[in-house]
Amino acid sequence: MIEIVSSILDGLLIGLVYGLASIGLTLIFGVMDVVNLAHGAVISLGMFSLYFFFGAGLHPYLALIPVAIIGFLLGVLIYQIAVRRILDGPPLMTLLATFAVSMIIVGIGTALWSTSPYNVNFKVQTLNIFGYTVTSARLIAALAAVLVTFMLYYFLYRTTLGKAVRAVSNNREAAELMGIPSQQILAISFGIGTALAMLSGALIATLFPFTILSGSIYELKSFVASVLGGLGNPTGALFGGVILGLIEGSVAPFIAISWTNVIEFVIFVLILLFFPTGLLGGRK
Amino acid sequence: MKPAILEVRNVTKAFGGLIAVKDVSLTQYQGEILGLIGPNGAGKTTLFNVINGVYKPTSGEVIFEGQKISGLPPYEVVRRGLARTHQIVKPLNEMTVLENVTVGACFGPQNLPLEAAQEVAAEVIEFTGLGKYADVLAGKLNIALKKRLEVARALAAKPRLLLLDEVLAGLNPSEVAKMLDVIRAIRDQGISILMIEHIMQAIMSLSDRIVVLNFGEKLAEGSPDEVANDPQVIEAYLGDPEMAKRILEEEEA
Amino acid sequence: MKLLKAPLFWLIVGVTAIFALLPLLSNNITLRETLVLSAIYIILAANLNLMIGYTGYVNFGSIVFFGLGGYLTLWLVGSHHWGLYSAVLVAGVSVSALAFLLGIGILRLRGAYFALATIGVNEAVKDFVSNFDVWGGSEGIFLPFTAYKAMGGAGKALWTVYLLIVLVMGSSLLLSLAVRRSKFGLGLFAIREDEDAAVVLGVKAPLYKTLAYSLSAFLPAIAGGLYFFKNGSVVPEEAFNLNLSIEAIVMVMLGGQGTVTGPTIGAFLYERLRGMLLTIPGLSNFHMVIAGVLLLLIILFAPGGLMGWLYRIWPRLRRVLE
Amino acid sequence: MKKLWITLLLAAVASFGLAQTVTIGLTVSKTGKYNVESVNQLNGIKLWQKWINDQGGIPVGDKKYKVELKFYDDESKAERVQQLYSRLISQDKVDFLISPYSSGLTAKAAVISEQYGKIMIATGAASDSIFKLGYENVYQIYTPASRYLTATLDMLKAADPNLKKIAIVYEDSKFAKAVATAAKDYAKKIGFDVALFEGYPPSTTDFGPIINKVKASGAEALVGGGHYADGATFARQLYEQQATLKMIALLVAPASDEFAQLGDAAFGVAAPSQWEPLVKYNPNCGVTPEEFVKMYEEAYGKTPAYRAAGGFAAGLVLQRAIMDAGSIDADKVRAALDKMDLTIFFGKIKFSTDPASHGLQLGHDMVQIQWQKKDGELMKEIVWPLDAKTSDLIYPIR
Repeated sequence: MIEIVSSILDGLLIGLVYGLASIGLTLIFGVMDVVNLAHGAVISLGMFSLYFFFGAGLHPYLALIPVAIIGFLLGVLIYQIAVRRILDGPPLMTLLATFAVSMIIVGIGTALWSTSPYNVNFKVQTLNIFGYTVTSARLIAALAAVLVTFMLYYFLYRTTLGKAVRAVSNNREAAELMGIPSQQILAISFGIGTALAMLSGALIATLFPFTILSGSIYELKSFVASVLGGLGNPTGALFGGVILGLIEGSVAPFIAISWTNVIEFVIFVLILLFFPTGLLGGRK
Repeated sequence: MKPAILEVRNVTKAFGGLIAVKDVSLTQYQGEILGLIGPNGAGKTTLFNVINGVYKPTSGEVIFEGQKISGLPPYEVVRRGLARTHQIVKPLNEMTVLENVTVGACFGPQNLPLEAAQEVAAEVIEFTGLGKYADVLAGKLNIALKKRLEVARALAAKPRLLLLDEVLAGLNPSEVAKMLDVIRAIRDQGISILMIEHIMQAIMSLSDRIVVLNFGEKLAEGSPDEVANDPQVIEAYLGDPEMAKRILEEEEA
Repeated sequence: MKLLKAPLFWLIVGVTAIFALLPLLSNNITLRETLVLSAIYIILAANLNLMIGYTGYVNFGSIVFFGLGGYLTLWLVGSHHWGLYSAVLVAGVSVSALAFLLGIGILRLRGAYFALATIGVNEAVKDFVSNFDVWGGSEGIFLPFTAYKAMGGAGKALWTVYLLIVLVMGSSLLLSLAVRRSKFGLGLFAIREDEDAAVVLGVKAPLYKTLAYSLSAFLPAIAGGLYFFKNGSVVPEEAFNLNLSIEAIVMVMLGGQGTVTGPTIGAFLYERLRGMLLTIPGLSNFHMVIAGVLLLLIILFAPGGLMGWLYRIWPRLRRVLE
Repeated sequence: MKKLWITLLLAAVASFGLAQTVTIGLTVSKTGKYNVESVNQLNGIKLWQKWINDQGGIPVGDKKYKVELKFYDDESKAERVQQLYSRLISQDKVDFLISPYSSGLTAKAAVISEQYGKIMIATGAASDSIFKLGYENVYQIYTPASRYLTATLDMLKAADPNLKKIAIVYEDSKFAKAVATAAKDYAKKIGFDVALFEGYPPSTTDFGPIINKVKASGAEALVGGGHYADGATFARQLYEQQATLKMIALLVAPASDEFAQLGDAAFGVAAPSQWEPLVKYNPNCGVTPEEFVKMYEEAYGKTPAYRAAGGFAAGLVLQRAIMDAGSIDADKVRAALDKMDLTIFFGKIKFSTDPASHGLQLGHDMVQIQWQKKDGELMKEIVWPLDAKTSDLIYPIR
């Protein structure tokens, strides 16, 4: 029994981190209808950024701040170079363009850092809560994910800029008529989405070893979580991440671990087919 | 009186709580041009979408040549002999005009093989005056030609009933005149036409009868003269300032 | 047959013959092994083009057909002692039928949703096969050497398999040409341009899309069967390699989506380019980067790919090469 | 004039007779995922080449054959391997082959080598299945997967005859699954209760769910693992999540020197290894382990890992077979390999001659290592077999 509870608890904690990863993806989709296939590569970059800041002597949790800033700038850059020109073309084009960006990032990463695993080595405490073993890193990562989500919400609903983002997301033409500079808002949104992906990568790096390819695993999980919560719906994405974590945690004690992925992807395809707007209802 | 080709029986279409078309019934007889008018948002295009199968009616049914067609997907409806054009043109941009029209001929009620369809398409292109654009990519045409392409594509299916959704909108007077010639020629081939139009003069002169929709409901039905003098209709249009202005302008002209 | 009058028909026959005869006449096995890769890439790209280029649906997981074909073939040959010919045919037909059923479901999705679902399908199948003990789970299937002996020894068997792969390549190209010139193809193009308009014009889009999806599975499944037979083994990571799927998209885009010759030229160029980049010291680590930059440049500045660009500056070429 | 030609011709023939060569072909993964392992293996092979050529070549009767190596980069990719082995055989006309690194690539190469009847010495390939397909020309140097963990289980049995429940947790990949399946059968045979037998996907980084299951199963010892990355992570998380196990033995990862980076999490973790620099075999042919290590350190400036040793061993075995055959004729060399029963610096070498598993390695055994602390420093010690050990097994570890 205690194993089942701790399994579910682990699932919940990791699910919040999945949720954070998928918010970045779903935000970009919500604002500009672009499925960002560079998401995984950016998550990997987040992992490596944390590694290098940590290596330079920064405390890993403090390093999250520069990681987010780099992520934002990178996102704006990706938007300007690869996305802006083709935003109004067929969806295939933005899919392939962001995929090309992913190939470039992963390619450079592989050349620089190979595909061997890296580790952020810092002392992790093991906490015993009512007999359940939880590492401090997991707990902090989950809390950080929740905190960042709250900050995003504050931004979207309480600041002028955030409201502009939501206006462009609802109807770009109407927003432009109201004098909102949509190109800037789109670039900022892509920047925020990318920053969130980098942050989630950085948090994952405090938990697990990683390679430049690791991001793709979390990219797939982000797809699943976003679709569960409804593509384009940030609350839904966090919720989807938690559901995903809970599925992983709660099925693990009963079936072979290697079947979890099969279950996840089957759920993913089924949700797409039968609830294309997600369990919570998507943007449209 | 000729037999009915199309009967719309008590059709209602709701989107969630919003009722776009409410309990509308109308009958079109073979060979006639039936006009469908009404202010913006009256539910005209929605009704077209119900008739040709893009939407399923929430209640009621659509009978075409004695058979129920409501609930069938659009491609089945075309195959029964009912073609339509779109208010917002939908050219197949990266295909030539000939290819566009061939699609219409190929997948219509006659279900022609490709080569026969190409011949039909060539004829229809000549008929609609698109002859010299046959090899131009549809996306490169101007709006007037795109509208004509819409008509040509629908016509290539050799339908027995043609639904025209604002084919005159956005055209200059000489283009309007050309299009009117085309529509008359179509009628002369014995094809029944149900058309939505905002240009009052044109629809008044073309239609045998007119049905007026307002807020999703049928407001009036009758000959152009009867409808034009119906106080309810005038009031409805006065509620729509833009339309009222347009009517006034046309009367001045 | 009107097809026989098309210059491209004879060009395809000619290219296929060159692929078959060049290594055969010179008895050059190294050349054969080089060309077999090009042929496989061409098969994958040409059939993927039926979906991406003709129908306008981006299939990120096209490799799942190739992998399943390989698995079915090796399972039938290895565990049930079938002959290679009947095994690949059955693999092709079954995978195609499976794609049809799958297509009925996932082709209700459009745009990005469809693309995501195809990734999901590939990953789900890969993880399923990794756990499926009948097919050896993660250990895969290894072919006993007797399977080659039944075909007159490994030396002869590999030649036969090579010629069959070239045949499948030729068939893929002819299929692309035939579909392009058919009523079916016209319907697909209409769907690609505007699915709603196509439906209103009478194109049975749900059926047509599903048929295209199913058709695009048939020859890759056979090619997968032949390729993994040649390799002597099949394991999940090689069979359902999502990267190869995506490289196939790059090939289609490079050559020009929606054209008959484009994907072939794209596949051939991509294979050569990759080989070249790998042999240049200092660049070998960057071949992914260069492929990515190339893809990005095509998308941003020449979305019609090489053939699209050529047709624009020289429209007459379209009549010949299609 | 005519005389001059004849003289030249004679000279050419003479020089040809003096400097005979035997060419050995292989592919190396200079790029791609097997890069590090494969290049290590090549270093071993090159060292053997230098060693034997320094002695004038392989002595066959009264002649000596100089060894020439011909190799290409296979990019760690299956599709390149067949292309390149075909080239080696048909264009470069090599006399013998050595396999690429890894079982997967070796299986592809074997299809080609077999069709030409070329002998291929397989090193860096521990799979059993390649040798059960009816191949007649492939010979394995490594201990096969089916015997990877059997000695580990023997060691556990000897350390704690009362222990019953063990967990076998493996990476769900070809190699590790084969090892684990064989280990399960053997564990049951010698009286263990396998309380948990489960695979995890190769890309796993979060072992939380698995560790929960290990705890729930009540197992007191754990064997399994897969490759380096997953094994290292698994060991770290077992430590962080306080799994109380009396013994942990993982494949591959702990055998690597980098494993020491795990710090306390590495302590006590054991692993089977194909070979270790400190082993004390008494070879009846070629070099001793000490001589090999010294030569390698002189040539490359670092201590050889087992892959390099496997490379050297592959060359040595081929050399010995040619010497025994007294010829480089394929049939005679094949007969010599079939008869071979040697101890070299790498351990025992003997091949199966049963047609159902021809070429499978029967002689070579794994050694067991364990990470122990000497003066606060983590050290890799050999703890099994007892006659080769450098230290006693620490048991239980937690």
